Amino acid sequence: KSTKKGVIKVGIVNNPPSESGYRAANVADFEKVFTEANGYKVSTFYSLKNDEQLNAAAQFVTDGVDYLLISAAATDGWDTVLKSAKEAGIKVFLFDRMLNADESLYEAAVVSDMAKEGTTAVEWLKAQKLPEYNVIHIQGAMGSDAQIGRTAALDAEFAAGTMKKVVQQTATWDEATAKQIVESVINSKEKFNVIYAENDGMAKGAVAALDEAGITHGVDKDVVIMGFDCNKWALRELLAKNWNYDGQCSPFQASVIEEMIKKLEAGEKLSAKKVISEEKGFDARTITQADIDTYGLGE
Amino acid sequence: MQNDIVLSMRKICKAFPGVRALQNVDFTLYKGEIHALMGENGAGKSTLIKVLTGVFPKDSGQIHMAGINKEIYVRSPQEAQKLGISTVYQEITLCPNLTVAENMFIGRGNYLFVNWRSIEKKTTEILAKLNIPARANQQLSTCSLAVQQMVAIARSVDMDCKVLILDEPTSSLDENEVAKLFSLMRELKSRGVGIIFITHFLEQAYEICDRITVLRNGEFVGEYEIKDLPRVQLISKMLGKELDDISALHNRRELQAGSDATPVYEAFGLSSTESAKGFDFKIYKGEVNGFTGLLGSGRSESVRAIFGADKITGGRVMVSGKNVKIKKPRDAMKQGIGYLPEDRKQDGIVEDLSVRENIILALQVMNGFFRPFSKNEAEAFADKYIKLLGIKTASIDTPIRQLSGGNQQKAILARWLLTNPKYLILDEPTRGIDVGTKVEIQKLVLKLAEDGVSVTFISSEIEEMLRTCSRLIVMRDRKIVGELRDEDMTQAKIMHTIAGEAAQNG
Amino acid sequence: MAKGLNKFARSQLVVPLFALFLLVVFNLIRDIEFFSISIITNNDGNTVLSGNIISIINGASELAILAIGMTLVTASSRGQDISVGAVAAIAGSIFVSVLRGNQITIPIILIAFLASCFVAVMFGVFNGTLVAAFKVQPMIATLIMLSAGRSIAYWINGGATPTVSSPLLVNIGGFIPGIPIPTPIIIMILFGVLIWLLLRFTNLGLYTQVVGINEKSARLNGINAALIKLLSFMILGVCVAISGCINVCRIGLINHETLLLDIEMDAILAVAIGGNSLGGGKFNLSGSVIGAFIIQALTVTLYAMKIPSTAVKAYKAIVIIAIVVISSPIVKEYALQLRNKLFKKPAKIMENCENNGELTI
Amino acid sequence: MINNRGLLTGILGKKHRDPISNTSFLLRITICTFIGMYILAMLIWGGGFLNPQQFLDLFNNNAFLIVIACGLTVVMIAGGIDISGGGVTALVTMVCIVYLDDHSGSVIGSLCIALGIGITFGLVQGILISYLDIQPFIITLAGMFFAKGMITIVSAVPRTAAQEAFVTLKQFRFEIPGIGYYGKTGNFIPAKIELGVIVAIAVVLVVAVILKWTRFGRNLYAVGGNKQSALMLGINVRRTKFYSYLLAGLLSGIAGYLYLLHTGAGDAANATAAEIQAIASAIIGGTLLTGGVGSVLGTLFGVLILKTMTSIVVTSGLREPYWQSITTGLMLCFFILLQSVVLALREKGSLKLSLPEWIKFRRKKSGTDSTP
Ligand SMILES: Nc1ncnc2c1ncn2[C@@H]1O[C@H](COP(=O)(O)OP(=O)(O)OP(=O)(O)O)[C@@H](O)[C@H]1O
Ligand SMILES: Nc1ncnc2c1ncn2[C@@H]1O[C@H](COP(=O)(O)OP(=O)(O)OP(=O)(O)O)[C@@H](O)[C@H]1O
Ligand SMILES: [Mg+2]
Ligand SMILES: [Mg+2]
Repeated sequence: KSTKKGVIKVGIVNNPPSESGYRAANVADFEKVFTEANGYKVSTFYSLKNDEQLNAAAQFVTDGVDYLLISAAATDGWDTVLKSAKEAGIKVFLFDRMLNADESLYEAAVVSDMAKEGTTAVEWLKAQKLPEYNVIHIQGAMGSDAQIGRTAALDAEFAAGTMKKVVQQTATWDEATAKQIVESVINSKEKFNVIYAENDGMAKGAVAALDEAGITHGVDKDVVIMGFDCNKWALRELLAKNWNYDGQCSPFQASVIEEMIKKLEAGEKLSAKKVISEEKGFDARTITQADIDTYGLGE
Repeated sequence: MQNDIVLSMRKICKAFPGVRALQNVDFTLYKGEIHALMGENGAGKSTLIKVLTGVFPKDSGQIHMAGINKEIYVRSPQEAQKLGISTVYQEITLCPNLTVAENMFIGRGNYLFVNWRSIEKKTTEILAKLNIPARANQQLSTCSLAVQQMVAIARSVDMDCKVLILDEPTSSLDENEVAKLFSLMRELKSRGVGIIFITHFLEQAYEICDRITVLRNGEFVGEYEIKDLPRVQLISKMLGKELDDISALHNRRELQAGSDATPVYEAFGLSSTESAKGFDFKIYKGEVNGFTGLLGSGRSESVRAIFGADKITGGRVMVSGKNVKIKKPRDAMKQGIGYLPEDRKQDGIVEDLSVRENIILALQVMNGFFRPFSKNEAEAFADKYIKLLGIKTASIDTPIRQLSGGNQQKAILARWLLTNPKYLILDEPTRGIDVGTKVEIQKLVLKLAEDGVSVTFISSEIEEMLRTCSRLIVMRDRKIVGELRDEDMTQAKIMHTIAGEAAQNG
Repeated sequence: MAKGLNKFARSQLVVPLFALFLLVVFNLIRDIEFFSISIITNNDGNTVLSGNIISIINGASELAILAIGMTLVTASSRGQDISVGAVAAIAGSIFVSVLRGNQITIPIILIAFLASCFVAVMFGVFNGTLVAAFKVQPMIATLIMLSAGRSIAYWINGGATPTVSSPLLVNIGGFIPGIPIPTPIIIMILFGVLIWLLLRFTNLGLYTQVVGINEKSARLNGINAALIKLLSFMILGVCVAISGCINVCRIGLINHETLLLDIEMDAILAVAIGGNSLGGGKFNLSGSVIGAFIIQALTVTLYAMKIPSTAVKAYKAIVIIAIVVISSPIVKEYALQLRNKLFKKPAKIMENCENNGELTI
Repeated sequence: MINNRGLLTGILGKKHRDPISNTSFLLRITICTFIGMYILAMLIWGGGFLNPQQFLDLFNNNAFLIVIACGLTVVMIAGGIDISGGGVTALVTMVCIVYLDDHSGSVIGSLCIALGIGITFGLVQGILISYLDIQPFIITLAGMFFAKGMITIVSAVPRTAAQEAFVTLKQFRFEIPGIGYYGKTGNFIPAKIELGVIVAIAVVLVVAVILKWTRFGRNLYAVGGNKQSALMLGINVRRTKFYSYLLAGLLSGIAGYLYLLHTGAGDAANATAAEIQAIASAIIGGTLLTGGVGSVLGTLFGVLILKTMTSIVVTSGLREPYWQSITTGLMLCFFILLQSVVLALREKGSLKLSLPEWIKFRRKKSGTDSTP
């Protein structure tokens, strides 16, 4: 229609960059790749709210974009929109987060495997061979893909009885709330030796509570600290041996998707339905400055 | 005779925290009579009505009504309406955001759907019949106070009732409307409706009522046939003492004839957004002048313009010979002008604050933001004026909302007296005030004048103005049409001035 | 004495205090050690107090400060500011960006705080102008900042969650060496005293109430109603800046998306639990502060009871409803009547029925 | 005393205010703004705005919000507030899904559950607020907390409905013949309306009728205008308030079901902040938080305006993420100021000049009317 020949219209539905350091990097990545110079006309919409995301996706469909890229705030409720996109001949990619819909409704998903991040972290924890595991588990916003994936692995251990759940609370990604949760455990004088926070910010909040209570943390100290996302400042804490572990969650999916789009434009078929980003976890004992420079997010 | 009783109340008691508003009050209403309920401000008249109509629960006592064998318990105004008691409360109690027609019919009868056409038609009829200058589909808030009062009355009268209660319905009506109301009351009376009529105007009571019940301080004083009770006695029953002789007030008028010095306040071509047209006005030290005219002739608007209460659009003002700018009330206050507004509830009282805070408010504002009075100072000020004006209140910390209407008015008056104004504007200060206090206020005004304060006094009662003012400014149609002084000041002259040109306009 | 007691029984503080008392008793029954305070040495080597009481008061600092400002806004403008969380994010971001641009010293911290105060007050002026001059309803006027605020903060931060670290900031968010009480508590108390002085030595309280109850009357008595409303929004701006900065100092990081998230609801709730009418007019600041403590005590209790995090809100709701039901004038009246019946004091019924003098609708 | 009736009416007759009340005036501003905004968007950005489906999607996507906002309008007119709408909506979606999928429930049954939950919330909140005199904000905030808490107690994880009958119902669409757009492959896609839209429009109409023509509706206005007066006029204030909350609760229940019909998902994050949006819509539509003034038609357009603003921001191609919210804020600000300034001008009377002739005519006529 109004699109000039050769210009590809792309609609991106994402979470707002302010959500976390991870997200900021993710948004920046997409802004870098999908530019006018590269031949794209891009509209974006950012929201943490499921219904707003759904509305925006529907609008992109009626707007007649060629490709719709979605990182869903919540996993459910998408199939209506995806169906209308399919009907209109719009190709959908999922990135960063999976959503709960039939495979036929999208071209491909380029995602982090949150569940795998969780298992990697828990495997690492088990490998520490602590005499006992008393874990404070601080969850992210309930229902997000990241929370579900990172919680599952730990929940399995709790259920199996290999680790003891001291407390499991959501701090909805908020540092101050995380601090209060840990404070409450300290006040109750219960024993704990691991803090498993589902992102870096909450881990930082938890550590602040420990510092105030005079409890040591980090490598070979009283409490093991675990976080996710690999913000640069968090990795520096690892390097300083104040924290023990940080799980990576790769925000860089834009170029992978762009390649796929190019393929489709050239009339080729895509080989895989699901592309999982390569991710690893960092141990305070082995991390190097080079790691921080390559993998750290933010400044 | 017994059979003719429509309503009887026995030994009614009602106490509020700190006040016994009613103690063992008896009241009997016969079929087809108009029964005046009289007493000073705060005597408990309104409370008795509210107990009867279920606004307040009573503490003890019995209420009986004709046709019902048992004692009745009224829990809400709605129930009272169902029992055939329809009421016009003291403060206008209509909904300003609804139309006139809706206000007439809402809350009445058993309907599920509103038939707009029919209620508007009926309303138009009623309005026409009572000659109320309003349209059925007009929003009530755009009507003047008097019209609202008339609508409230029309509503109650239109209801098919056995008992009609009118709590000070005439306080914001002019004589013509009062006459209309009276003829209406007579008509209802002939239909056998019992009417309870509360007023502070003795003439009105004597004109229309059959019997009088007098309350004093929440106690029942007595019930009298009107012909057995001369005015003087009625007054002494109400006040519990003799009323001072008010003829003395007349004589002093000579004392205050204007001087030739510079006026305390002088305005040239003053006009405001509320359509006060450019007018000239001046007042000298120690002078009492009045604005007179018909309802809605712009008296209030003129004084509001003087005080800067409405937005000023033009004109020049001099105070004590110096040019000053009065754009807002604050400016006027700085020049030593005080203003007691006409609409006590909307413009005057600060409902939830205590009597003390209400009294000191204006002085406090003049004293400055950074210099609040200490509690003791404030109490001393308030106490002095509570005594001086005889304000009836449970305590100095009672929210002013809980005072009776007249006492609220006194508190607002106290607020302005406290500021020691050079020039005090009183817009209807005696509205809803009992006979005794009215005289007190008039005396006070004269006393103030003697002390060198200039006063502008507005009242709907011409006698009152004649008694206190030395100069009258006559208004019509928002314009000053004449000025009367000394020997010119008679009822007839005033009427003439107002009507004179009107006749030509035809 | 008896009269004083009676007066107290009628005051609006009774119920919030009673609710607080119930929470305390409940916790003591649940765990006798709940309120024990211990003296410990923290990781910075300071001797400090620790325990649930400290956690409650400390955690409630921001909320209490905001509740004070919110009370004033409510009283004068008859509405609430729902943008406090978002503006706090902006204030925090300003604070952090000034700090990051400089070597962190005490004067720089002060400058950073003043800068954030200035910005927050400017946003207060923006909201206040809409409310006072343009007569927009507070909730809708502040909706603008609610929707735009956190994005503005993002823009200031130029990206995600920057961190600041300095022992000085830890002193503000945690403990000052030599003082065993958390600094936020001290700040809260200082601020409370400041506001008390303001109310004591100016007419702010009186003016605010008059404006809130009857604006027309306020004008006719020479009060500049618009200015008073504006002033209350500006004071709230200061509250917002203080609580934003405290919150940043606690963790040493600004996350504009989650900083004081949903605090506006809690602040409004604190005002209401404290017995203040959300319809404006008369107010009582101590009520709001107690309300803030109740909310925080409740949160800490629920954490301590290890209620599943997701269900916390449901329990909170039940407790809140219980509190307000007890404080409802009608329930109070029933309770008094019941007491009179039980203890046979019929003669005094009339004086005791608190509310029958008022129109309860 | 002084008197002259004829003269009096002469004077009074001249000073009539405009016959349109502020309510309908605000309503007009809202409607005009919406139409103007949409046309402007069509002219400037074209694209999606020219696509009829996008216009219909305004309704399709926000049917639930329209219904919540209607309930809220009713409560606000009576001088209260209800912020539990979003929470109840989310709770309904979750409970219905659990019932449909885990307890193999029927569609009718789930509908009953939805209504039941709504009514229960309305009932409890209504009783507490109107009969115990508790501030509505606290109660409904607690109601929202409770609903949100309950969702996760019902099911800790988000769910998608799978029950067949329900899915069929969910996928049902009314196709509008002749109107539509062309897809990428050149296929014609007819414009569609979801079932929920029909319900939402019906709700708007029914509530509008209730507000305008029933005793209950008028009582709401009276109570919101001045509850003391309403009481003394013989209105059962408590019962009126109670019913307003009950109605709002019921509508939240319906809204929950509509949400479910739209997305088919149950999630604690559903309809987050719907209450704030509903309040905003109602206020934009000319309803006052102070009570006594408002209309549901205005609220409907309030929702449309609010959502069109978002659409415009999305379409306008603002890349910087923060600009989206800031622009939304600015547009909201602009609208609010417009409303306020226009009202103020009108109050001052400077707007009277530009009013059409028939109003002036009517004023004259009614002036002569009242002269006997
Ligand atoms: N709601 C209330 N709470 C407490 N005290 C009240 C309340 N209403 C009235 N009172 C007190 O009861 C007494 C009687 O008041 P009421 O209004 O019945 O007087 P009134 O005879 O109607 O006077 P007025 O002529 O001034 O209207 C007064 O002292 C008043 O202070
Ligand atoms: N035709 C009318 N329709 C509505 N309101 C009117 C009309 N005429 C006058 N009013 C109202 O009545 C008031 C008349 O002005 P003003 O109050 O100055 O008169 P007044 O002489 O003091 O009469 P009052 O005896 O009512 O105090 C105006 O404020 C106006 O709002
Ligand atoms: Mg009275
Ligand atoms: Mg007047």
